[in-house]
Amino acid sequence: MSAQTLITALYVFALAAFLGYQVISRVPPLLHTPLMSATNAISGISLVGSIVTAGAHYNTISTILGFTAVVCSTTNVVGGFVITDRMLGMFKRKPGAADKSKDKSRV
Amino acid sequence: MSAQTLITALYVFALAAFLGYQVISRVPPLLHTPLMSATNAISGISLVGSIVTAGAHYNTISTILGFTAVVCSTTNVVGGFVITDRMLGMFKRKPGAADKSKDKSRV
Amino acid sequence: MHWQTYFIEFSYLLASILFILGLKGLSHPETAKRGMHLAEFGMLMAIIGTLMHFEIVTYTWIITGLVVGSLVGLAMGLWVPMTAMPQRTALSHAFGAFAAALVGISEYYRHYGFGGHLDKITMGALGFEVMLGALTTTGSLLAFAKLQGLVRGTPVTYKGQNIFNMALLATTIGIFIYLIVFPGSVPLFFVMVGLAFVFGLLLVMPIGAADMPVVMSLLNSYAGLASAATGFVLSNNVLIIAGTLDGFSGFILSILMCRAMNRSITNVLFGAFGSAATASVGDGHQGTMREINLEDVAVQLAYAKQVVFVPGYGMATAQAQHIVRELADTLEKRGVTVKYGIHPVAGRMPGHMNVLLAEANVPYSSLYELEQINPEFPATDVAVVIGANDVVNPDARDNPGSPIAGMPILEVDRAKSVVVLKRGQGKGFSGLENPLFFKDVTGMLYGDAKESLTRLVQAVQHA
Amino acid sequence: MHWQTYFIEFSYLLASILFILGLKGLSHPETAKRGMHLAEFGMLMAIIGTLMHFEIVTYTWIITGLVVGSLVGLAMGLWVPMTAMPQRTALSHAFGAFAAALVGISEYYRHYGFGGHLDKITMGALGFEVMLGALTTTGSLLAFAKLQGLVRGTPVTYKGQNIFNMALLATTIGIFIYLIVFPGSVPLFFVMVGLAFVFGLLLVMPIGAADMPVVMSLLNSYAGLASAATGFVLSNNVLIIAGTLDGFSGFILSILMCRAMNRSITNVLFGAFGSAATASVGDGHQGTMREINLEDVAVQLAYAKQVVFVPGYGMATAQAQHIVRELADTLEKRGVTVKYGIHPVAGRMPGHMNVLLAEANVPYSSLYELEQINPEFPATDVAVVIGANDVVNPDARDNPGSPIAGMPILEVDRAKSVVVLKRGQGKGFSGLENPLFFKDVTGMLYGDAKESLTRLVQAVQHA
Ligand SMILES: NC(=O)c1ccc[n+]([C@@H]2O[C@H](COP(=O)([O-])OP(=O)(O)OC[C@H]3O[C@@H](n4cnc5c(N)ncnc54)[C@H](OP(=O)(O)O)[C@@H]3O)[C@@H](O)[C@H]2O)c1
Ligand SMILES: NC(=O)c1ccc[n+]([C@@H]2O[C@H](COP(=O)([O-])OP(=O)(O)OC[C@H]3O[C@@H](n4cnc5c(N)ncnc54)[C@H](OP(=O)(O)O)[C@@H]3O)[C@@H](O)[C@H]2O)c1
Repeated sequence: MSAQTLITALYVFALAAFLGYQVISRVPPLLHTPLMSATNAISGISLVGSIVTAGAHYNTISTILGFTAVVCSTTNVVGGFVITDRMLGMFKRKPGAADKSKDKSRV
Repeated sequence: MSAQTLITALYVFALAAFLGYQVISRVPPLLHTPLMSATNAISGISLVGSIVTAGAHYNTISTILGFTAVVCSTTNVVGGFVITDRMLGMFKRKPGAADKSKDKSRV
Repeated sequence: MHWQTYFIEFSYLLASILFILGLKGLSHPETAKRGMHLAEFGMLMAIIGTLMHFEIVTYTWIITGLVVGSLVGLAMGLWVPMTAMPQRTALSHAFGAFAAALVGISEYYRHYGFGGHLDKITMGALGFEVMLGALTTTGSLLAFAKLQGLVRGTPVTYKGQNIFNMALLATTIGIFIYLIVFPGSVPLFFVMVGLAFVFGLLLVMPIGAADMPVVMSLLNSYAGLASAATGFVLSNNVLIIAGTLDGFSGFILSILMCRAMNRSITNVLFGAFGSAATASVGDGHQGTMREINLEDVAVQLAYAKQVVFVPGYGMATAQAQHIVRELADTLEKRGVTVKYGIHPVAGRMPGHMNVLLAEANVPYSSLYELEQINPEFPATDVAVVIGANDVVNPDARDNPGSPIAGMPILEVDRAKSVVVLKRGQGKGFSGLENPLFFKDVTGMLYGDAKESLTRLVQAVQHA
Repeated sequence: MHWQTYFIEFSYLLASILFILGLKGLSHPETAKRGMHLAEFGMLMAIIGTLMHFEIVTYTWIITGLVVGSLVGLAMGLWVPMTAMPQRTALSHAFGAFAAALVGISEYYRHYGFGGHLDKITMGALGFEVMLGALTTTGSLLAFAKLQGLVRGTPVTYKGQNIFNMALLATTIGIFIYLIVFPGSVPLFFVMVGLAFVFGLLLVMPIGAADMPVVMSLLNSYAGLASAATGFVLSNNVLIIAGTLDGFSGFILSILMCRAMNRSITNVLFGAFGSAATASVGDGHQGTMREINLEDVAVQLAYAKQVVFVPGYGMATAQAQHIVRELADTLEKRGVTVKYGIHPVAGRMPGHMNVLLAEANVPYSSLYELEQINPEFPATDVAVVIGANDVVNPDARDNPGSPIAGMPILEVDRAKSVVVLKRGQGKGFSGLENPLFFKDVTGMLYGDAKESLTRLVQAVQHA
């Protein structure tokens, strides 16, 4: 990696850090649990790294490692998003539609 | 400029845009005028472009253009920051220290 | 990469971070000053870094430019009165945008003046830079002239104006696209630049002085985007970041203003608001204004429990902020609670009233925003309207037909009694009649705000 | 550049933007769901983009991996009960971090297994990635085991523990630095990885189950940073962005928790809080607990004007959220105003109570935060403490000597009367005695929360 790339990477990192701070600190306590599972799912983005490792046949070991990585990250992504949706489906402003939401919270 | 550079530039732009939105929208009306002059001063950063143009002797015209640009941007930077400080110096929570602040607001 | 390059790059990264921290600081008056110092330090770093740039062969012009610029800037910074802020801002947008345009032009010229070449992407960015820069320059200059009163502030309109402007814009963009494909056609480039300069003027011409603040904020964001575009051309991140931040602050402010005036941006840009056409609207209002004499006002104030001052553009023109505070002090000495109700678009720029009152050492803890003060009016004995008009116009609330219907107002008419300080029958920026002046609770105290207030202070002291 | 590369790059850019928008959506329950859909779409785009990567020669493993992962994930997502969220989160951190570590290892291996070469910068980033990934993996697994009760939750401490850990960490970092200089020494690399795995365990061992939430959030941010590091290694921006966002959310949450418990991160990490040592603190409190019988409580509730429920960890363990709502409904039918007071660190993870009550279809409009509900207690007839303890411990407010002194609490003792539902003499997570239980206003209703509440519902219906 050239120093130039490193520097732009640092820019992206710095900006993302600020942004993360700003955005996250605006999430109300009410939604902290969904927030946890959401960020979890999003960090499953390491999947993109894993996929290449699993698909580009560098060597058997790499492929195995890559495959395992793909499984792990995918689990995070799918699991994380499903749970988040499930939780968010449960948050209701007014009562009513109770049963509907219950179904939601299970599916 | 290579497509790669363009893309990272776009990342920086996108992140900065979000960040700008987040940060600016948190500035209270009380400070909107200082905000205007502050961003003004900051945007004087185009100075860094002007300086190179003025200093690297590409050709006479470029140098002239660069020189003018340097003058303009510097005016913005200095003027903007001085005024912002002046204004901010005027904002007091409690009365008292009235005169002190008045001096500040003049210096 | 030499160590210089590293140094430069890191100074830029540091600068970007410091700029962001600086703006974050502005989220509270306590932290604002420190924030600005950070930003200033960041700027210094960026400049020092740039001076190490390997392409630089001679420093004469750089130094001269820096010195001249600093002197001019310092002069402006120190001596521009707070009331002239709008003009100053307009002018500095012009400068900033002009700088961006010039850098872009020289970039283009140094390549094609000497048979060089620019790739499509760079050319695209460069085109944006130059066009935005050019139109913002002339636009801001005209805005400055209107605000400063060098040219008449009233909107200049003529038949088919919008069509003509659109046509011009289309041509410019057309040329721009052509240039991306054939960047080599130098004359066309300069035609484009010229057209952009002209377009800036045409854009601002039809807009009335009162709408300038909105336009200015827009120009502000254009100027910012121009810098950002420069960043793309020189692939310089700090330029992109700073430019974008600037662009967004301008954009957000203009949105806020429009919302507070509840008008749409398009209406501001093409509505030619405040032109003779609309100025007549709402005239012929029935009823009589009750003039009230100074002594009565003095007594009312002196024996009130709570008084709310509602300053407006008139306070700015009358430069009455200091005397307003004097009056407040006198009243507070007598045990009267004094509060200030600040409308988001009172005056002629965002936060206008706040700055003026701050200048007069009014603690910001006693400045109240719309939402905070409106509930207080029923419990207020006297609401003193100091050169405000539209922001206290009950029509906005009561009369759906009014052009400013729905604009949130300071509901002074809910107070036990209202005193309006104005010079005469003058209308507000919206050019609308104000029913408030005809209500029974309202007493009109004619005369320049400053004079009236000065006399009030004495009267109160003897009351 | 081929069109694929463009497509990939733009899918990544889009994904980054959508992720940010997604998290922004979480700033309000109304917008949250939409936000998540955006994020999900972003993820899809990123994956599709990646599948076009030119280095990919065979899809068998990719597809298999995606399918298997999706199935496992789906299963987890659908069947994990809300009360098991903390464990689930811990486990998924382990997965995420493990993936990052593996990618790092394979990157290293494919270069040095075959006499390739990595430059210092990449090696540095890679080292971070692998180390963070490894220690987070084992750490999170241990956290999971403790939370799930697979291993005893009590802190495991021994003399010189911290020194030993520090020494180990130092060694690991030493090797890391050596590797940056001489990246070629493959065995050392794997030693470093091994040490990192071990260190993860040692880090979490001394921490009690109750402190896990804080630790988990920290591990969360490590996992995030690991992904970010991966981004540096592959110079892939979307990885950097997503990783950083994740890292920050974890960090901020842990800070919030510590603040709400008012403890310092270091105290959490090295304090071995909740271990036998501190558990005894504050014992030997004088006074008697007044047991109250169910019928009396029922009557109190039935004829109260306002009742505030204060749920805590006990409600979670008892799975009592649904029956709580039933009781609330019954009371509301009788015209009683029912509110819920939610302490930021009630339960065992941030927002724990909110999710559980939401699951039981309690509208979030009737969940009140600390600041909102505390002023209400004086006007509250009955405050029902459902398996909460520390978050209602008046010592935090009154007794500066208490280990939790200064931790903001729900001031139920200000209510006209307090009913505490708990099984027996059990202590809260802090292991402290709770003076609230000895106050005159307080009546203890012993028994599992769920049972007590079920019986209460019937009793109220007949009251
Ligand atoms: N703040 C912003 O950012 C912004 C931006 C764009 C537009 N605007 C518009 O500007 C307007 C601001 O409303 P406003 O109520 O503050 O001001 P206004 O509606 O423009 O009214 C100003 C009033 O002050 C009086 N006045 C002028 N000079 C005076 C003096 N020397 N002494 C005493 N009175 C004087 C005028 O009446 P006489 O001539 O009879 O004295 C006039 O009625 C709003 O309509 C707003 O939409 C504001
Ligand atoms: N939320 C977070 O993010 C977080 C993170 C880290 C630490 N913590 C800590 O966790 C604690 C949370 O406080 P808290 O008041 O919610 O809970 P707590 O202080 O842990 O007390 C739980 C109470 O519930 C009772 N209980 C347990 N099972 C029960 C059942 N089945 N039925 C009825 N009662 C039952 C226990 O008494 P019996 O055994 O007698 O029934 C105990 O007194 C705080 O100290 C906080 O600092 C929270």
